[in-house]
Amino acid sequence: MSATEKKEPILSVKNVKKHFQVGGKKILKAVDGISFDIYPGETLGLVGESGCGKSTVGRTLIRLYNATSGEVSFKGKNVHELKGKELKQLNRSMQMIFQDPYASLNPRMKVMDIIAEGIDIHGLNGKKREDRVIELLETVGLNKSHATRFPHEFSGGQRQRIGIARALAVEPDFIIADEPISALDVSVQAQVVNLMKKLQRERGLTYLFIAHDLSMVKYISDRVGVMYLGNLVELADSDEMYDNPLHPYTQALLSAVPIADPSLKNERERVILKGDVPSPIDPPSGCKFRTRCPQAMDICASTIPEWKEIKEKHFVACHLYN
Amino acid sequence: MARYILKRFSLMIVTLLVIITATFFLMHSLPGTPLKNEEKLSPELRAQILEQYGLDKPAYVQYFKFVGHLVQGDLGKSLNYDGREVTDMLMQGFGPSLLIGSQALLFGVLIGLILGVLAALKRNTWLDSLATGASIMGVSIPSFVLAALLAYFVGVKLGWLPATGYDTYSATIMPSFALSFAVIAQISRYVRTEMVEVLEQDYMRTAKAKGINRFAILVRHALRNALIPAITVMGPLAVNIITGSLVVEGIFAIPGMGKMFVESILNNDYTVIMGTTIFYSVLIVVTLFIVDLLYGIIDPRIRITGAKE
Amino acid sequence: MSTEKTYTPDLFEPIGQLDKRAEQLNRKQVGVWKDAWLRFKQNKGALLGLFLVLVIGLLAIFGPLINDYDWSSQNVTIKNQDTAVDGHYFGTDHAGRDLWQRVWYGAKVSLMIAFLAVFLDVIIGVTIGGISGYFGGRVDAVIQRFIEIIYSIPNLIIIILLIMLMEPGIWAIAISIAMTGWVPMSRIVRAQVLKLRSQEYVLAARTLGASHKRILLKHLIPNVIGPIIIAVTFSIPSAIFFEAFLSFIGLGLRPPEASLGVLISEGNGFMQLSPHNLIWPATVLSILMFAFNMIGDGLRDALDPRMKK
Amino acid sequence: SFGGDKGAKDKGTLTVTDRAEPPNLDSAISSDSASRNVLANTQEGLYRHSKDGKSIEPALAESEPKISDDKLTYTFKLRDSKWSDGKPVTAKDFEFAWKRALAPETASEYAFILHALKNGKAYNEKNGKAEDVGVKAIDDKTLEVKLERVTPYFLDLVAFPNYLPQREDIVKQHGDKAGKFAKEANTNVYSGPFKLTEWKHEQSYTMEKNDQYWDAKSVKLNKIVTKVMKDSSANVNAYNTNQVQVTLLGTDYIPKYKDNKEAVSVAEGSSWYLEMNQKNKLLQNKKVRQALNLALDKKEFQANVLQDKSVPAGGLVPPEIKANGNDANKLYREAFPEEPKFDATKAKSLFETGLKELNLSQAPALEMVTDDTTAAKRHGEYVKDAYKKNLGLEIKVSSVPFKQRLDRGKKGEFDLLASGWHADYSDSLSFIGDLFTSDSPYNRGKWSNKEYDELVKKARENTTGNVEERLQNLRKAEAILLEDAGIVPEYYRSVYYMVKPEVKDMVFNSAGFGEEYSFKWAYIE
Amino acid sequence: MSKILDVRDLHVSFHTYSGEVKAVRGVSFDVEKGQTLAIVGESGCGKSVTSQAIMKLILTPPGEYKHGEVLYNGKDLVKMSEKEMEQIRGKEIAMIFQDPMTSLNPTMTVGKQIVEGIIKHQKLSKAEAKEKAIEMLKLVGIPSPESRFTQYPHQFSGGMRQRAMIAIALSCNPNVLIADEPTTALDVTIQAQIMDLMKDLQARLGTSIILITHDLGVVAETADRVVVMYAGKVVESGTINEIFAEPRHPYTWGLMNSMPKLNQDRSEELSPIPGAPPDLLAPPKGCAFAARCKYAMKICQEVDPELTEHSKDHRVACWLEHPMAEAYRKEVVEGRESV
Ligand SMILES: Nc1ncnc2c1ncn2[C@@H]1O[C@H](COP(=O)(O)OP(=O)(O)OP(=O)(O)O)[C@@H](O)[C@H]1O
Ligand SMILES: Nc1ncnc2c1ncn2[C@@H]1O[C@H](COP(=O)(O)OP(=O)(O)OP(=O)(O)O)[C@@H](O)[C@H]1O
Ligand SMILES: [Mg+2]
Ligand SMILES: [Mg+2]
Repeated sequence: MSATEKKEPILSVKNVKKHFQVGGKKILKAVDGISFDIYPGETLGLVGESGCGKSTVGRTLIRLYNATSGEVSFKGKNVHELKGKELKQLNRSMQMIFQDPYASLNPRMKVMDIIAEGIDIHGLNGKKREDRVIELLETVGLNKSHATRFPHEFSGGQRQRIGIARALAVEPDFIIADEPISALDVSVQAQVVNLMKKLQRERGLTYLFIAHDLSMVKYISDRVGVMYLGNLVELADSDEMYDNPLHPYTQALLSAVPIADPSLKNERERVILKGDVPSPIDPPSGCKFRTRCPQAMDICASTIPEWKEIKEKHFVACHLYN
Repeated sequence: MARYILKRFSLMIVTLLVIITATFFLMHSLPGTPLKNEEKLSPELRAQILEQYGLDKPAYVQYFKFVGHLVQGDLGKSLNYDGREVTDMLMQGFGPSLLIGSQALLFGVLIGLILGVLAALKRNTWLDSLATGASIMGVSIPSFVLAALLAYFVGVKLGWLPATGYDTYSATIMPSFALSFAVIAQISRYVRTEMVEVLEQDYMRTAKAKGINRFAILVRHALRNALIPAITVMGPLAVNIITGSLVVEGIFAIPGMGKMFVESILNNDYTVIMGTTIFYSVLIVVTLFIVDLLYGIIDPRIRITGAKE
Repeated sequence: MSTEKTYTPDLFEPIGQLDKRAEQLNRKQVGVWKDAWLRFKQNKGALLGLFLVLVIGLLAIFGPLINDYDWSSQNVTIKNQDTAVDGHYFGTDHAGRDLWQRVWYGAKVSLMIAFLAVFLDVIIGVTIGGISGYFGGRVDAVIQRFIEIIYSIPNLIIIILLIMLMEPGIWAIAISIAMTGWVPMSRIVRAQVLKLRSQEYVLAARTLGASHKRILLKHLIPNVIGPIIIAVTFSIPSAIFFEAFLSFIGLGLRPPEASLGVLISEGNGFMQLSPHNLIWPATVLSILMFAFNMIGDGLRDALDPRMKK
Repeated sequence: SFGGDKGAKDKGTLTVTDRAEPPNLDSAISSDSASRNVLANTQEGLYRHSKDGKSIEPALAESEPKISDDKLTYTFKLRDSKWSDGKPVTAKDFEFAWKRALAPETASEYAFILHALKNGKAYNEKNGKAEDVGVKAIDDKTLEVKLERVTPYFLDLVAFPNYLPQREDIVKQHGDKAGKFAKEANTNVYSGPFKLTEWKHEQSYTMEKNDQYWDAKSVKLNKIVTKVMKDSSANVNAYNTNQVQVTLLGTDYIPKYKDNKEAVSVAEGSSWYLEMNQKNKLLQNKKVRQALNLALDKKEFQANVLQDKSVPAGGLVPPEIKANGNDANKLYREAFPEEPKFDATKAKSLFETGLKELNLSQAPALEMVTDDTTAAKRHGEYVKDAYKKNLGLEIKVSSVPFKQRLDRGKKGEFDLLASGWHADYSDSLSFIGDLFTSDSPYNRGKWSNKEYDELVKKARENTTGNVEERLQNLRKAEAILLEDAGIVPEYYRSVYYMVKPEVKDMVFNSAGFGEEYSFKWAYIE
Repeated sequence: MSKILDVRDLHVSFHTYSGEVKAVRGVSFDVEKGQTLAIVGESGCGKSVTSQAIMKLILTPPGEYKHGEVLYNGKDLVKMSEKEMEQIRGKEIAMIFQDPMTSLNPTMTVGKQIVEGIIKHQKLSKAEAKEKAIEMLKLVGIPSPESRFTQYPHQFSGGMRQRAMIAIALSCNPNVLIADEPTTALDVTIQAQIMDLMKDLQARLGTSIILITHDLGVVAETADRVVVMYAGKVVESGTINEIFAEPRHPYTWGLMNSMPKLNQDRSEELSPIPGAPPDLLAPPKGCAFAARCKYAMKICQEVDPELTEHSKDHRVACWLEHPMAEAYRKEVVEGRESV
């Protein structure tokens, strides 16, 4: 997408860390220093294995967590220093869509009230509340009759769309979608993906799309970042990433994706990683991936690889490219 | 683990201190004095005796003095029982209470367990209804009513067991039973609920899929998992038994702590009130502590991290 | 495809209109509470419990209107009558007072005490548990230590001392029961709030900029109501029991005031002479305890999200 | 550990119950009935209650004492007798015991009972010296006692447990202050018919025959086991299952057992009445007070509520109490009978007049403070109901624990106070003199009458020894109290014991003071 | 090849407070020796119930076997007693469960959980069984199996737990292995490890596998034959090539189309299946899929189509297969291909 070239980033993340204190004195480094930019109108995909810190990144961006260190600036303002009116403004322009379609809607509230929550909080009384909700419902492919129902009456896909309508109600520019489709059946995942794409086209939204399903990520994202154990290991344009993955982890990740085409069954070459992801409480020294890396070298144990732009707009953190 | 124990221990000390302080001042705000014969005392004599006992001093002075002695393990002397050592009295009362209480607990837990497990296994059958009915009856009939009925009908009318006293072992059966009733009820209900839940767990299916027989599954997989949560109620249950014993000991004339405690309060016997309170508190705090530790020992998920979250 | 059957070609017309068809909700609209009621209704025991509570509740209110006596007038010439003559349906007590009147009056008083105590429990428990769970961190740590201390204090000691300090009346007893009774309530609320506050719908509200108040009132409390209601139905019988217990050891209401506890305690003295004095109030008490426990069991099954599919 | 005494059925052993454990058996500080019951059976003083249960007789005193003409000096001769360890009982043992009871360090709550001794009060209250106290062992066998003032009932006092002898060596050996020697069975020596051989605290204690006792030949029981049981149903149950042979009957059981031939009624020598707080405007009105008296049907109360053999009271002094101490061996109430009064109509009209005088259209509700025992609760219920019915007066009954009742009485925090008084010696002064003078600490209602005070003062300070005049003064005072309705007399209490028919000659003390029973002559048939 | 397992017209229901949930409403399929059969379908379509029904693991009540048979080597398992089933379970047919986090007993060491089955079915001594268990742990790729043997499940990561589950299932060399979504809860890299492992073991032991999944990618890579389920019924079944190359049921089409192709153009829309599956408490009268089917006809709402044989192995349950719908079907297929 050409848009990324000229524009100023809408969101800029600089060396953000988020550490949690767990079980007494132990520190869990959920996010351990990551930097990236997001440009207006684009979709940045974020992938990585469970527990690598994707959600934490998303939540830190929107101030659900306070960053341990580093800076998040949104439209030129440091998100973590906002107060009062500006904070309210942030709450309107940055929104989030959640993973679990069951947990993300209050079971004791009617759909009408769920969607109108942002309207109520921000006192957006431009139109009548009810009309606005119906409009939003229709935008996400539901209708008026659904407004008086409770969440448990809806299917996963429908709930997820209600969650999107809730986020849209405050007319945000930037939406963090934290695995919005992971909990959905394949058959309905596309309902949500199509909707998100449509909204982006119509409203020029910017997305941070967190997922672990690489095929969907590729389809929806302009650029993709790959995380491993709290760090970003590679960041590039989607096609570039898929055609030319540089980091051994990205390579393994891509090769592991099962492809729904039996004819390709025996043609693919697969990199099968050994072992599991280490605990973020005491991660390996040096490069965190080295314990599972098929190409690990001596230096990987001692030195943390640098985050470097190897090619134009293709960043990677790996000693192989030094 | 050691750290955890240490932490719990220091918390226990703080707890006890709070209890001691609260009780002390509450107690001192009770009307009247500990003097036995206040009715007939002239004001002069009264004042003089109070001075003799150090009771004329402000409560906080007495408090610090009390705590000072306590630290040295001295609970002081009974004011009502003219100078009997409170520690001696506690020891004397503790024996019968302990015997009856632990018998009640043991019996209650055992029967409760069996009832609960049976009810869960035969869910929604007559056996379940029976066990549930029995357990609800157990919580529905207050122990003191039951105790009175037992004493009269079994003790006096039928003459099967001694109606009162603490002379022979058989005399401890009825009070223990009266106290255990609520325990049976609670444990059986708890175990049933847990057991039903455990039986529906995925790992029960896994065990079944291995082809091992029903009984082995029940014993090896279900029981242990169902019992772990039941242990948490042991603390409160022990406390319940202590509470219940206050009345039951009276009804059966058991020379236990409960009787002593009630009497000491009616007599304003400061030192004995403090002594029993401290003793009960220690008992409860320690019970809760042990239950906690036990929980950690029995549940491997907690054992490793040392504390449950 | 079954060749025997013949189908008309019009059956094979496409029907289109996919969007409309697909988004229709095919489930019946069942509200959360209605759903719970459906579950509750399945439980015969719970229904029986509800029925009994209603019956006793109605009798407590309207029972006294049925005969011409009042609960406190004595007629010492007809005391301890155990037969239902002259409209004394339950006979008379040791002072010749109508036992029917006294039992229902007593039931009313007991229920009032229980409701009052539980009401206080809920107020304190929900506030403290809610704050503790919602704010978490240091606030939570401090509150939890505090609760741990309260929990370890033998509640009876506190209650007895409080009762002795206050004029024993409905309020005093209710307050004393609530003094320690709120702890389990606060634990339940805290655990729930702790769980709920990281639920995604709460996060969603936060990202929308909702205030603490809004989150607590709109999102958290409504979702904790289920467990609170369950806890309440179990707290009520235990409060009723505690009132009876206090009366039994002579710390509850004083005759001629009546509560079930007072009546039982008085009746206990006459067990051998005229057992009806004990039997009627004890039966009503047991039925109440039984009924509330049954309702609690039923509600737990009906409202507990774990049981839901 | 278990005792194993299963209500032993052998004829030498008697098993009884008592409601409380004796706090301790130091006669210097004894102040409760449980310890008196043990002391009276294990120790012997100069006098003891005689077999008829009503009078006193010389015990360790060889005979009646020699009394000086001014009636202020009593000289007792001791008989030959031994402590249970074989050592003789001497006059020194008395001197030691009495002075010890008075010593301020002992902090004996019952020390006042020795205030009759010359300088006793002064010493006790730290205003005098031990040497000046009026008791002195002239020699081993002679005890000389000097009194503060003429005390016609002094010999009654001498029969009281606080006047028992004590052995200095024993007391000192165990460290004397808190009476440590008397807290266990084996640390004391005994001068009475029995000795304490076992004491399982809170559970039971055992007395066995004391072979060293001077009158051991009259003692037939070998062993008495007393079980400690407070709960009245426990007592009855134990009795009915033959675990014990003698027990005190609880209030609630009276209706069931009162006509049983095993039930034995014993008058207590106590008087029960309502005090009316003079701080209350309403109660300051004499007509109101009289109305309160007349509105209460004491006979009905006794017959239908108490149901025991308590006597409905018209006056203050119970029927067991002697008119004039030991000097005149006649009973006060026999000399001055006083019928209980009840007249609902008159009460009502008096009450209304009283209200009018006070310009009240309706009487404010009154708070009545009573104990929280079963009996007291029943009493409260009855009074409440009666005043409601007969006067339209609302009473709020506050049943509070004993300590609290005393405290509220003392602080005057009541309108009506249900009170009772047990005699400490058999003389009407113990009631009329000690209770309702203006300065009496036991006058909780603060009813006050100059003439009354005057009469009591005369009687108390009677130095002439004119007992008749003393008696008349006391009677006049009582009459004033009753006429002015300073109190509402209610009843003179008696209690029931259940005694198995095989138990004979167990003596229940109905003299009105001291211990409750004696086993000295008891045997099992 | 011979059928080792033959499921015929299986019906399973659950009795709940709000009525009878007809979870499986007539399912038939068979498994051949040494082959892998995949069952796919949306969540709630009855995959797990079917698989558990085969081993008679459905709790009755609330479950009920309404109808049908499960023939294992010709013997009907549905009619077997619990005692007889004990000899089948674990030894003849073993199962890997959906959720590795809850399917292991939290209070028993992993080693013990493996040993249990070995002792029961292979009549080995404790020591021998332990040896065998450690061997199994090694086989499924758990490092330092000796020390892992004495650990509890919570000390294992998700992937390791799933491998332990596999070790339990394989420890007695079963003839049939039912794997109920063995990798759903796992990350792709771990999923690849596990799938690899299973294929490897199958090759070595000749086990027949029933693989339950909703991931068509996994199906494509591992299965020989596929059964597509919808709302408690089989809607299509066939060999892997038939299903992927020539799917015939609109639901199967929907499944295929809702996923982005490998080289899907980002500007091109995906075509999801709209709506949600029906409530099995009250399944619709006609075809359960009709409400979400773009090509639904009137008859679809009235009569439930039966499973018909399209070719030897390929069966479809759809009214479009009916001769009277032939013309419409052509239109539909052409329309699909032109998109
Ligand atoms: N509030 C918290 N307190 C403590 N630890 C946390 C907290 N939130 C997340 N973590 C830990 O931080 C790490 C990263 O978690 P995060 O949820 O960001 O991972 P994720 O990549 O989103 O994983 P998933 O794919 O499972 O959603 C995990 O180890 C997690 O346990
Ligand atoms: N114990 C039960 N009680 C009631 N209904 C049940 C029970 N078990 C399963 N069901 C119902 O049976 C239907 C099929 O469930 P099943 O678990 O087989 O689905 P599945 O295809 O395995 O789905 P998933 O992909 O989510 O595992 C569902 O509608 C479910 O609600
Ligand atoms: Mg996440
Ligand atoms: Mg499943």
